[in-house]
Amino acid sequence: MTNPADSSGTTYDLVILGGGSGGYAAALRAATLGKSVALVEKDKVGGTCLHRGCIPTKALLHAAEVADSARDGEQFGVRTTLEGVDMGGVNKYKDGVVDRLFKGLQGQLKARGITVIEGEGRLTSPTTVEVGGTTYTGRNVILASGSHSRSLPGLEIDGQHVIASEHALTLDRVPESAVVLGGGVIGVEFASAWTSFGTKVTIVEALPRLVPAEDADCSKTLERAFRKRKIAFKTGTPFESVKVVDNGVQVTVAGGEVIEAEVLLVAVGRGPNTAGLGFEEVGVALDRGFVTVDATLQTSVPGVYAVGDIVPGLQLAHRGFQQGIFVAEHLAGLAPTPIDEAGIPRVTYSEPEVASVGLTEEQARAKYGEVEILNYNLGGNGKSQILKTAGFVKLVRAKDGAVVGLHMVGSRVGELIGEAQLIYNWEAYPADVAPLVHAHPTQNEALGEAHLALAGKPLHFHD
Amino acid sequence: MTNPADSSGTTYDLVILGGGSGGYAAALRAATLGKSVALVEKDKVGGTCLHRGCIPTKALLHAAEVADSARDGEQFGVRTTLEGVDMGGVNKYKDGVVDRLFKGLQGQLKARGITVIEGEGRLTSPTTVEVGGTTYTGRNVILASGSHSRSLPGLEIDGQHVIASEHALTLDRVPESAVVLGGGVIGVEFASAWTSFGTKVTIVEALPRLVPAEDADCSKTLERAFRKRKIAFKTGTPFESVKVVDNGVQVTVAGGEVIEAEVLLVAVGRGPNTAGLGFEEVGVALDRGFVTVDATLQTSVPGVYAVGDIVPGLQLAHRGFQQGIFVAEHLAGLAPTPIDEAGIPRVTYSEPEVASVGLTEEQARAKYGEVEILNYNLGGNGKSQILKTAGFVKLVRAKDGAVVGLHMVGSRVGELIGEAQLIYNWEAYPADVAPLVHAHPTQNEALGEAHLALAGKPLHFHD
Amino acid sequence: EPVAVGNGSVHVLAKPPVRKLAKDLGIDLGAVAPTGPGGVITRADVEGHVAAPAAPAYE
Ligand SMILES: Cc1cc2nc3c(=O)[nH]c(=O)nc-3n(C[C@H](O)[C@H](O)[C@H](O)COP(=O)(O)OP(=O)(O)OC[C@H]3O[C@@H](n4cnc5c(N)ncnc54)[C@H](O)[C@@H]3O)c2cc1C
Ligand SMILES: Cc1cc2nc3c(=O)[nH]c(=O)nc-3n(C[C@H](O)[C@H](O)[C@H](O)COP(=O)(O)OP(=O)(O)OC[C@H]3O[C@@H](n4cnc5c(N)ncnc54)[C@H](O)[C@@H]3O)c2cc1C
Repeated sequence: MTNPADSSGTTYDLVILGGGSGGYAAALRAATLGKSVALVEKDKVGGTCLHRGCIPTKALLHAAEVADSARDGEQFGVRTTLEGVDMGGVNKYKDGVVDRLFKGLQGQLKARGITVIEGEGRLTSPTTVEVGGTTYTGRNVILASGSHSRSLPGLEIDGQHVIASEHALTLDRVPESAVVLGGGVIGVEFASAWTSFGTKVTIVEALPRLVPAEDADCSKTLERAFRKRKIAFKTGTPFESVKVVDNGVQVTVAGGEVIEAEVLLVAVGRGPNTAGLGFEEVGVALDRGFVTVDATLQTSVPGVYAVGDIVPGLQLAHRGFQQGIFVAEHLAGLAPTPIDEAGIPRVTYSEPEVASVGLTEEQARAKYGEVEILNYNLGGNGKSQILKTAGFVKLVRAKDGAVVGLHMVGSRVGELIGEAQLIYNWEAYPADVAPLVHAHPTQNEALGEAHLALAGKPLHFHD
Repeated sequence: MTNPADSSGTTYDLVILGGGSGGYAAALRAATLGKSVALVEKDKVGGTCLHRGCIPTKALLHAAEVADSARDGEQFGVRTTLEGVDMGGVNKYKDGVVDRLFKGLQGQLKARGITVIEGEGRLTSPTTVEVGGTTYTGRNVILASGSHSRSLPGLEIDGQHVIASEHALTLDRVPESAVVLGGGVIGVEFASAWTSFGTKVTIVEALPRLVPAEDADCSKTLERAFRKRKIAFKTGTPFESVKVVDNGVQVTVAGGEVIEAEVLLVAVGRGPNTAGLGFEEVGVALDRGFVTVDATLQTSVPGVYAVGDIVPGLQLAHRGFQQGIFVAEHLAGLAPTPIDEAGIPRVTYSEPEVASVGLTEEQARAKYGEVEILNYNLGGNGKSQILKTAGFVKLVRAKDGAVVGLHMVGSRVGELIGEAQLIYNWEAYPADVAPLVHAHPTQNEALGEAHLALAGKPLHFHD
Repeated sequence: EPVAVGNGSVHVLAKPPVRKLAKDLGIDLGAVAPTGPGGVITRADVEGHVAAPAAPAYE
């Protein structure tokens, strides 16, 4: 799809380096606004999220749910059996979902007249990106080169025994046992899926709790659920070393304990793809490898913007979408409202799920001093009882003010984050939500009940 | 728990006739507001919803989901089998959920100091209810006697072959075949659950479409899904007669066709429990059996209020809750905002689910003249693809105005109604929702995408 | 109208719950002076308007 004429004249409104969540969202929005766009992608449009991230992991987690459901059928009076997991079949299903969405995305890019340039791009000036000897000029450039799986110093990922998430997603078997290094979102999601498939999992996390970026109550409840699921985890336990042996790995953690397993999954975070792409040469300021930006996502080089995982902050696909859309609208002169990073919803799709938006209790105390907290236990929520899930909804409110944090743990609570997101971002008061009695029996009813309780009007309230 | 002293003096702030959703919500809220409350219940507090309605049906539907999941496991690469459904086990699970919530409710009533009076009550004056010879006096009385399964003229429910929902909920077996008379919410939910359990189901509906109270697009999509699930339905087909035979029933429908089945479930609506309870004698005006009320839910008799299924309108538990809370607050002088009936969310928990709030397209056209419609197909929604569900999100907007109707069909979309409810009731514009990019990959993202598209900013938009 | 259309872009004058609050209180948002960023009417603006209504229509 390379347009050979580009070196010899065409100037695009926008040249975007990287066709992942951030890059393609910017491209789609800019095209809708009538801009001409060149989108440079060396691999496949859709990027990490579509091909090696959000979508395949969630397909895996849904297959895991199917397995759990069959294993636990008797609890519901249904005689089901789980005979096994056919990873070939899971991968086929997973790839089918990815392919369908990939085709849809390609169709969208085409339909909106976006020029997709295949190849590895390099920033060569504030207005040019070079791809395979051809220079593409844009009135503006957006950097959206994304991120890659990081490791720890001295810990080499061999893709066989010591693997990263991209390898874990293409395994042709269910490992018998696994050590997951890192108790953040990605680590916890794989630990959950593998456990459902029958793997014996141990999570090793250096920080004192699982999902350490979440409210401490979320960590506590997730840890309780994982304990019940027999997922072993060692928090506050730094990794020391790994030895690859014949049948797997021997992982040594702080204190000297050695854990044997078939594979070690390294899920210690993702580093920005910003080295060797010409950024520094053109003067784009970096901070520990990340591209620093102002409130409009402009880099230190006027006219050059950055979106997605290369920008410090939450590494989430929909943050990339939002940033991409923001820059496209900003460049079109629409003056979009700056993005409140805390207003971006966060979901961990493990069993149980963890979902949050806004500030944790700790952050809210730091910001507002006095806060009010309301914990609504899902034990009082009919639908959650029907699903046999435990968990809670926690609301954090600035004293006499708006709801500034919503935190949830439980099966399927990730879907409640849409409502929570409106409450946080629209700065609603408990009294705004309280009169809107929620549909019975749903899980979102728990959000309603929590707001009723926080507004001083508890209905089905249980401590 | 009867207080024998009541005839001889105690005056309650509130006497409530009926301890179902409407009655107990009023009781709980009034008690929180410091009122003394007597709650009269002849059977079990919790009423239809808890014991014979919402909760047991949703437990059944979840067992159905477990069965479907095991039946379809191969699609996800998981080797599962469904060996059968053990109705004894399903009933035990279902009863376990009901019992737990029943205990919770009893605990709440007790904790808030509400006097529960066991027995059949009768309104004897605008301020008194008589129960087994004892008269209970309230400064105000709330009527909340609920509803019962209706039938058609000449169609006798024998509880064996010709059954109503309460019988269907205690069946000790999965019927081999069933005719479901009525394609409304209750009929469609049983048709869905039984089909998942292996019953051969035929729905007979006199009106031209299933879930006829919903937007026509919802009916169409649900019908398509039911066709795929091999659920037979005959719409626009009035029932004529039924003959009970040895092994079941022979149902004759308009046109003369005879359908044989093991059982006939009559789900043609619910009638108000208002006869023989003294209402008319005290002067409470009725309209076709329902209690007519003003905007504050006061009946034609000053000081006597009515809530729940006896009040014309949606027969939903959370409407009962909301009305109960409203009356309690109104009587406490809190001047609550009158309830917008259209703002009450509606969920049909079949597979797929149907969920809506606000006006249908037809209603919106009648009210606003010009409207804008946006249909977002779940084919473009990653999480829905992962769940392998089809469906859509439909938005109805007053021309250049607020979103006045949200309609959805698809597995699990019932949980998205919480967000939809805020959008409708807070009169949000598409442009209010659009900048709040939703969590990826979730189903609630489809709501976000639909608002983006309606605001003229489509992201992952597919027709 | 709580949402004004101009310059091809939609400018929201108040967040939905605040608009709803104003409506429930019977306040015309057009009569409320905005103090929020970008000319957005805040909850405090609405509440302040209730406490100290602008010059009465009659004099
Ligand atoms: C296992 C896993 C699970 C995840 N799950 C979720 C989830 O459920 N929800 C969520 O919100 N987020 C999730 N994420 C995070 C999400 O994938 C990222 O936040 C998102 O992909 C970031 O988008 P991006 O556009 O910044 O970068 P990427 O998606 O990484 O896209 C960058 C693109 O740029 C291309 N590129 C890089 N350099 C060049 C170059 N020089 N020339 C041309 N092209 C180049 C790459 O090939 C790539 O396609 C997950 C991530 C992982 C790894
Ligand atoms: C199969 C089925 C499924 C349903 N599913 C849902 C759902 O998923 N979601 C939803 O929102 N709604 C659902 N409903 C509707 C819901 O159950 C009703 O809307 C709700 O129960 C109405 O509450 P109520 O308080 O008006 O009446 P009820 O719940 O019927 O309660 C009335 C109470 O009054 C008592 N009573 C009556 N007369 C007297 C008397 N004379 N003296 C003393 N006590 C008396 C009764 O024993 C009863 O306990 C369902 C209904 C059915 C039948």
